Amino acid sequence: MALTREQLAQRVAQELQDGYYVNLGIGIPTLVANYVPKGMEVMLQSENGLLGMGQFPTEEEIDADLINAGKQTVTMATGASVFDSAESFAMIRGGHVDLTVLGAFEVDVNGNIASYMIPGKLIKGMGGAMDLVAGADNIIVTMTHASKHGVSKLLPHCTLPLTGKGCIKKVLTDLAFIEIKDGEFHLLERAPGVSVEEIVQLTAGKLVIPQHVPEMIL
Amino acid sequence: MALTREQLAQRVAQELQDGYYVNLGIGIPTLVANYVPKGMEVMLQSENGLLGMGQFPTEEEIDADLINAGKQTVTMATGASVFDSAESFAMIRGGHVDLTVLGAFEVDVNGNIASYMIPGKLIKGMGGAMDLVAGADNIIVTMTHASKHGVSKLLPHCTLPLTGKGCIKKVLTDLAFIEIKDGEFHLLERAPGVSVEEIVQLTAGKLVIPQHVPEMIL
Amino acid sequence: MAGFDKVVSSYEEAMAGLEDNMTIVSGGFGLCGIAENLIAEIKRKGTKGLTMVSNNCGVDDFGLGVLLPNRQIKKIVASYVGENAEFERQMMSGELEVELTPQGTLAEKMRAGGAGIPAFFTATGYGTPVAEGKEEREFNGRHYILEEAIIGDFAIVKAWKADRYGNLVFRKTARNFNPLAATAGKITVVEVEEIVEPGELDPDQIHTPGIYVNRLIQGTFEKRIEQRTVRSSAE
Amino acid sequence: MAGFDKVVSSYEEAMAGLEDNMTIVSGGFGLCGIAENLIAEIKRKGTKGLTMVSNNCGVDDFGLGVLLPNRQIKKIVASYVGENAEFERQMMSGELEVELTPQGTLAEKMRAGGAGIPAFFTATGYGTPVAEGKEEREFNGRHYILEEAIIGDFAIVKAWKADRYGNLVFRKTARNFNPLAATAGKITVVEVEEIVEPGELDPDQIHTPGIYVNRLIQGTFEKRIEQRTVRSSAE
Repeated sequence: MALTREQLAQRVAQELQDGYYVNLGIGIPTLVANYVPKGMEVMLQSENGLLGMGQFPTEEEIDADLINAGKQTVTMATGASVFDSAESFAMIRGGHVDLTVLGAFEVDVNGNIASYMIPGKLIKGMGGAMDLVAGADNIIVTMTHASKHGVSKLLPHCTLPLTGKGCIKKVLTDLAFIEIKDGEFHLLERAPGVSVEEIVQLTAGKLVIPQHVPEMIL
Repeated sequence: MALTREQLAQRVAQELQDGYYVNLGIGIPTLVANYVPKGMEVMLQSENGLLGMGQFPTEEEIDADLINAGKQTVTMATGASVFDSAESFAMIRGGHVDLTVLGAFEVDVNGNIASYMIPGKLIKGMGGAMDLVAGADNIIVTMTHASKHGVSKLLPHCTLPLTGKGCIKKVLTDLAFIEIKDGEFHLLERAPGVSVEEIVQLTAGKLVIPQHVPEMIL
Repeated sequence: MAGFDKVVSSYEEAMAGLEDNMTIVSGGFGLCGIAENLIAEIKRKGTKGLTMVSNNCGVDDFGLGVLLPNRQIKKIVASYVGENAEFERQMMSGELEVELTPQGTLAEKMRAGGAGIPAFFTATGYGTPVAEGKEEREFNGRHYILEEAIIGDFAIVKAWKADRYGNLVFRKTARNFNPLAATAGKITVVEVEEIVEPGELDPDQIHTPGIYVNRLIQGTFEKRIEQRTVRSSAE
Repeated sequence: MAGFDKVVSSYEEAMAGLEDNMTIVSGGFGLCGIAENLIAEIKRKGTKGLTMVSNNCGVDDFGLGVLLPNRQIKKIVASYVGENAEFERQMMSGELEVELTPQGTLAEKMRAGGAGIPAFFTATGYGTPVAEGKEEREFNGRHYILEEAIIGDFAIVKAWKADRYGNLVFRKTARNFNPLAATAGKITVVEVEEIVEPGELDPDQIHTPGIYVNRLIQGTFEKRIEQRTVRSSAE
């Protein structure tokens, strides 16, 4: 069965390591914070200028001067630091963030990603996404494998305007965990109960399938 | 008579305005701080990362963590701020300092300045001088008009390696106050008791002399 | 103290000299850390044809959004917009020009403007629509594009505390673009919650030195919250 | 706390992995704010062929100068040097390569290295020996040269206080190049006067966030003064 949003977050959380500085995009990536393995500590970077984002505030703790990149009220974790936006993106662009998790509309076999703009639709802007994909070595894209109409989002070439070129190496969809290398998708894991055939059918870009494709352990 | 070091500083101080942020180079420029007109306030920038440099410390006040760009122990004035070297030169390069005063070996009619290097002699480096001359709109160079051997330091073309190109507009020497524009030196004032002829004789670059050349008032 | 005293006594004085078709660099992220009263003054003045450089453009009735109904903004340079209906309408109809700029590039452009760096290379936006018309170059096998600095005729900034000399301290994530905007205005106007005497702020703890600040005013702020998100106290 | 605890227990551990021919970016201005004990450890290790990026090179028996007698430094990138006799001798004899870099450009190169900016334009050095071999370009009628970023295999940094997570606070002008060097090392090693627990430093007042810091050690410092200048108490 296709992974739920929560399960996607759960699987991404397995990629965390103790002491990681992590930037989580809006949506599913945000949920990853709920699944940090016990005994492990990660520090969340919010690109508006906060390292060490804490949980949401209680009514009493709400502070209009303390928000995350999604403009939600938050708190600070112990050992947090605050800085301006240039410093925040110096951190991101300079490759100091250990792991970035973000959503996408499409990715392709060359590691291109389209995530911010659908021509003809209202354009809201890229926010920090272009900086995040250009700056991080270690990025996990989370998205559904295909549209509701069964159109693959893992393509030979992205059709939408790009957010970044050649920067994505790992994609977790609701059906599979995939690595991108040498201009191909490599199937690493499949969602529990999902067959390799289903994945093949919904992957438009070239997909390399090893002899044994393990099921994800959640 | 040629101006003394103290008189040079005194004349430069007349160019100060209330509320000026000023960077004073090592040597004569440093003395300018002693002649800030009464009732006027200026704030001294030290390029190692201090805005609002105070006087030298007493023995009791000495703090190894508080020095100026000449590596001398200093104090902080009221309202001072401390910052890192990138911020300090952002301030300088971005043109935020109102007046910069520094010494030179040579200047020429095109506003070029040579101040850091004499080939064949020991090279110590340019420190912040190249940033200061490139960043400031308002620079006063203080120097002796000619060498001890009577060789002019105000030239048609600098002979020494440049510190900056086309950036000097005002030069105060021990003999004269001179403006540089349109590829010429313009004589503005002469030191008390110094004749225009003396100045002409010791100025190698083209010098424009107005009908009346006032004596400096010190 | 006259020389360095940046305090002005009215918002009119604070924004004096702002004229039609000028460029304003603004601090703030969403509605957090915005110069509420300086924006209100721009609305009151009715200045038109403005180019606003700001990460966002507020909501319909708050933040820079209040400058939209009277068509005061000609162009906006921002990373994320469209959070209000009038903005959407003006953008779709072509009345409002929108130059989308990646958030980090926008921050760096402001910083560069203030720091006398006319242009810099960044990997951000390489191979995307943002790179169109820009120089591309390889350094150590990676691709970068050349981005130019931004300087505004005015910068509008919200800080927490200031001394009369304009030394600024920001509070929590209301810092965001504010210290950068402060460096990038030919005239930098700052409004704060509290003004103290020079010497009261620790010189080691000043976020923006007063050299960048031209005018300073104390205001009161609504501090509207865009996404009020809470957990229950029990959690 | 293991994950973010940057504290190491010995100087040997602090500089572990430093090898011959590596590049080290160093904080400090003259003898102010230098990583005294990290420098001593480099001397003890005897690592050779080093490229040092530092505003200055210390004096004969203190600061980076102590690495000269055993010829540990192959090349120095600095803005002002020659304050010690052995340096002068090695430079004049060609044993030591010196790349003079304007002070502001040096600071900006470190910042750029840490910030993922591979190169930037600056007016500093245009038309001077510093511009040789560098691209020149005009922006808005002014001339600029292209300068490239610096990244070190190691960065050595001296801060005042840190928490165990590596969040740093600097004191007075001992800040200087230190926060920039901290961002520009593949491995950034910091020594401080005091280590406190996470949460003890005000998040708004941290100069260098811990993300830039790999190793942290508490030391004791001589803090030698280069130009002791005093006024009489009576003045």
